[in-house]
Amino acid sequence: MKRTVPLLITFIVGAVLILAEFVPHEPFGNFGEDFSLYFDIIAVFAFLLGGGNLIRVHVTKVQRKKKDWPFSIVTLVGFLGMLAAGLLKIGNPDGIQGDVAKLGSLFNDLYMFIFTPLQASMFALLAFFVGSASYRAFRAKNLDATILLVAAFVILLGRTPFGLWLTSGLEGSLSFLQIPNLANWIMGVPNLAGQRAIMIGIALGVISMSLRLILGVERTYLGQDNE
Amino acid sequence: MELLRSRIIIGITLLSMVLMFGSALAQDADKRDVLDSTAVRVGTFKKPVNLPIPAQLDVVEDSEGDAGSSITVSWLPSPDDGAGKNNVIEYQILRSESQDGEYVIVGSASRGMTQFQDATTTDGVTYFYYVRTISKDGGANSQISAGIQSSPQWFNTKDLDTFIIGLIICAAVIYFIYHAQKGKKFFLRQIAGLEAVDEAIGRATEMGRSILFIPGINDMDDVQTVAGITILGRVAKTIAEYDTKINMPVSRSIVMTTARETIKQAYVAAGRPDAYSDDMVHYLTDEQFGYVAAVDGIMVREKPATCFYLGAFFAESLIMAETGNSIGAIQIAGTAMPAQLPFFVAACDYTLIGEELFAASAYLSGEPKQLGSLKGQDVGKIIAMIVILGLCGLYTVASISDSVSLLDFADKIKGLFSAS
Amino acid sequence: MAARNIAGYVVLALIVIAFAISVVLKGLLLTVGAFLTLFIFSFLYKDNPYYKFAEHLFVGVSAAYWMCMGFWGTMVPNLFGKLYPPMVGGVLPALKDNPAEFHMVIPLILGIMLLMRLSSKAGWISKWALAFIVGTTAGLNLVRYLRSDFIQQINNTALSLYVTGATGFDLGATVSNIVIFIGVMCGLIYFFFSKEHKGAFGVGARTGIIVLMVTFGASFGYTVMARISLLVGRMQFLFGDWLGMIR
Amino acid sequence: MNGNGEQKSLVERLQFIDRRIIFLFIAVAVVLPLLFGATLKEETTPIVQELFDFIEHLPPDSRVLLSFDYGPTTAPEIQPMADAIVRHCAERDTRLYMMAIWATGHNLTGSTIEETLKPEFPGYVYGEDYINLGYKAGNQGLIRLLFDDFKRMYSTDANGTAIDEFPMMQQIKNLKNFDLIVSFGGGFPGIKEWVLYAGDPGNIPVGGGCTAVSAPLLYPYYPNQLVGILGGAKGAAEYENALITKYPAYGKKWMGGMSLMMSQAVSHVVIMLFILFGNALYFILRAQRKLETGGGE
Repeated sequence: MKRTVPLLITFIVGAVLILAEFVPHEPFGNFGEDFSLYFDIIAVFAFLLGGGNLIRVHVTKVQRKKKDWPFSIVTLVGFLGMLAAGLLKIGNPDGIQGDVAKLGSLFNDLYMFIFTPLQASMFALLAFFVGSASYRAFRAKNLDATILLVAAFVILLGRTPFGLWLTSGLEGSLSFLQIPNLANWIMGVPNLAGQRAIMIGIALGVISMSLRLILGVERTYLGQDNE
Repeated sequence: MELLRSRIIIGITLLSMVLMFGSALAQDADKRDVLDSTAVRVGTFKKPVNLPIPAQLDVVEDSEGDAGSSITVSWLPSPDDGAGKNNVIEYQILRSESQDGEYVIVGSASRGMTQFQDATTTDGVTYFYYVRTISKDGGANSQISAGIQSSPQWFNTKDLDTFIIGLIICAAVIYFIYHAQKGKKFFLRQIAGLEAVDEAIGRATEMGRSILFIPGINDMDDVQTVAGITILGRVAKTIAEYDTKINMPVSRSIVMTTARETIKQAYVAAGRPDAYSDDMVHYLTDEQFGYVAAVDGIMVREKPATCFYLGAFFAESLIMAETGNSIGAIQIAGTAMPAQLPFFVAACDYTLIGEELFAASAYLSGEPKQLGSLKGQDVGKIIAMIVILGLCGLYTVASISDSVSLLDFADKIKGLFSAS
Repeated sequence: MAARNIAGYVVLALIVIAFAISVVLKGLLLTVGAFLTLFIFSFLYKDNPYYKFAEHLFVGVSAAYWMCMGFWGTMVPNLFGKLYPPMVGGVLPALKDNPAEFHMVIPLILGIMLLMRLSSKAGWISKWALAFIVGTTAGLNLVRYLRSDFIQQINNTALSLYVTGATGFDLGATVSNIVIFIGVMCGLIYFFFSKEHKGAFGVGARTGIIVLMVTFGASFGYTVMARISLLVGRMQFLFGDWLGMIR
Repeated sequence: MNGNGEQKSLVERLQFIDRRIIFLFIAVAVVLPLLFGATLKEETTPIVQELFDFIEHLPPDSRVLLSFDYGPTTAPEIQPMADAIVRHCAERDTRLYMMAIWATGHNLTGSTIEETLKPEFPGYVYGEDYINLGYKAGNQGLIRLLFDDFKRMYSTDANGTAIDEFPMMQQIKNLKNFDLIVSFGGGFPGIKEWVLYAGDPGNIPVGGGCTAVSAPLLYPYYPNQLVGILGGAKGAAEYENALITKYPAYGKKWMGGMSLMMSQAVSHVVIMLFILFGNALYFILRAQRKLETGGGE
């Protein structure tokens, strides 16, 4: 029961959605639509689940006074504060009927001046790591890595004016060797070919994995309990 | 019992697909009748002074293979389109529910276009259409079409090609899974990096240091995470035998439960269930950067001898691979995220590229159904290669011999392999 | 230890003073944004309490953000609003008179099942919802990947290996098409699993891996570009919006 | 380690240099050009020009769907694209339907309207010429749904007004009613999903602006499945260049993408030097080790 029902659900939902791709007539066309709608709503429940997990983990940390527990309070305050501002639409110019992220509402302010700088700065840290990785980790260890680094070099140079300055002497029939042109060629030709081969391979992988999931051959996602 | 059920499922799937195919053919025949009886072809108009020569209505019909609510209007372009003094600006499509009723604009198409899909119709209502050709001097109308209704179809005939190709690939996968389950052995090539797995674990054992295993940051509904966990099963078997330490921080709670069960099974199979501990796998946080920061800390403090990164990775791939490199660990990575592959290839010792990750999981799991489906995927690749080879050949010959009929033929074949 | 504590308090005091000055000059919101940015960047020096503060705040705020957006954007109009329209009348008057759609009970039940994962006893029932999610993804993915990433990519690769333009034979385009053709074919050969990479097949696979390496090089270059852009954006915020030093 | 043990060689010390020094280099390379406010001359590449030309040739009142599928993290790259394309569409008098499949995109839709569309095009009327539809959850599932029935998900606009009250929504039944879909995509879901779930099945023109990270992955879709792609800050700068060339009234001061390019160029050079230098150290060390172990392995 604990395994059969989920397998059956996966099979029916998957098969109906595939049918819906080819049968536009009711009820199949509508099934496709309805299931997508259900999926969207369940996705929101997944956010709730994430929130629930978060509260559980951090409350436990505070209760047991684990390492760095005061910071868990920061997490909880941030979470509950943002949640209240959003759910109750505090300070919304249009009251409870207004758009949740209306300009001037507390929710929007928190978003603009807490969420945005935090998220953007986190990603900006990566620029520094790219720097240190290029100094310490990216080595021309073998032929493959060397080709990779040379291609990366041409692209990087081609996206700056220096590439043009370096090779502007190559004119006429040799102009295709100018670094910006070379960079565009790499993007449009070998890069495209490689991406396409990867894409076709992954598509086949996804197709066969989806088929195995629908047919219940692959069931790792259900875990191994109650075997 | 198990086998019987999968056979029934396979049977039902194949049967339903055959039925759909049949209905598609029937639908196609139907379609042709409709086209002949309701399609409208209209004669030329006299050209008024200063106005553009109007476009002629070509075919007005119910849009093919949809859920209704749509009529397709197509026309032959005005001779003034793209040439002549009265250069056409656009075409407007007008509609009414009675032949001499009031016509309203339902849409427009830029010059050069010859088709418009009116997706705002109600099924069962009769509509009349005409096309107005607009130039800077004004508009000229085509003749009015005959009455037409939209209706839903039972099969999307436009997708017949997708359907058949999908059927072949799915059938190949099912066929090979079935035969693999019956015990047939298939050849599978070596995958670079896989041989290194045991060596890497051995090295960690000798040095008395731990192994770090990262299954990506997506949940169990991502195919790549599933592949990572399958590989974990094989890795866990070896560490259970060698008694190597493993540390596996994860960012999803379901991944945590699944990984714990997987490692536990390996220890039970090795006959040392008491050596297993739940602490081997621990949940950190769902948040991407919080997770990376914590993993980074673990790496610097514990200095694992070997790091595995197998699953779905995003921006964090770079940070992990760089830190791993700086502590001198052997790194084995694998992901189907094309944007992250370069960093792994440049900074790790071995990298499983894209589909190789899935292949590796099949390879290491040794499960026949997994190996069989790999063979089925190869059938897909053969189809792709043959079609590409054939089409490129046709186009090349057509281009060298400058033959228009050959080019048309090639275009027709190419049209069979088209997404829309 | 004591000296370190004192140094810590001095830093804290300096930050508080700078924060206060900034609030007076630039307003509270901009100051908060700027200081949080600096806290995150402080990680580059070393892990420290200010970074930890910012990181933990981020975890909480982002979780709540997604929940609020999902609640007001999807849950209210598309679940409650469809299930029992009068219920959301106070918030979305526009939907009040719509007919109820009772089949929307299904996602509600599945959603609640998903939440059962929080319970250790009834956790197994969340797998029903997971099964629905997996089934939907599998069903949608199968046809979509087949169509766009398989069939259409084959279609896109149908090229003439001898290109003539207005002025006759076009060498550049011909070479490009041949490289694409060989690249895709050899890439596929590389991903071929049920045949040994030996002989001519091995040469193909080797060519394939070289094409893949060029591809990765291109991705690499573009990723570096992207990361730098984000940093530039942050620096524009710090030096432009906050400190007013740009332009 | 070095054979002599006690004293590390200069090369070794350089190779294991404190990474904070590297970080400092990057920071300086980014900040200095910003402070000097230097800009670079751009040239528009075909892949960008084609999207520009497509929009340029849209008849007035064409229906353009703009999907804001990015967040604040990628805004430095993508916001200039959104601004440039909104300006261009408004110049062409097209109708703008703005939505988001990223929760974070919703706020950015709002700020694009408030900061670009409203001040620069006061003639644009809400509900007639443009509309903000807001965010819905569901990723690719949402697109799938809109493909069949637009108003099922979007029964109201972002402000909660019933969708049928807007004149510009009356012609919209599903995604096929749009003349062009533009996704400003910061990742997943983004442009690729719009191609997979809308462009390909419905034969609807799709174009987009994306981060430089995802640009190489989208090239295989161009030109058959994508009208054009703006990749990263460079793509934005190129589109701005095309816009200025056609509509010189836009001075460079409006252009967010172009202002990034100088810092970008200098940082690229610094990173390339790092790679060269790091590899040089690596090869020197390797040669030294070979000498010490008596050469050959």
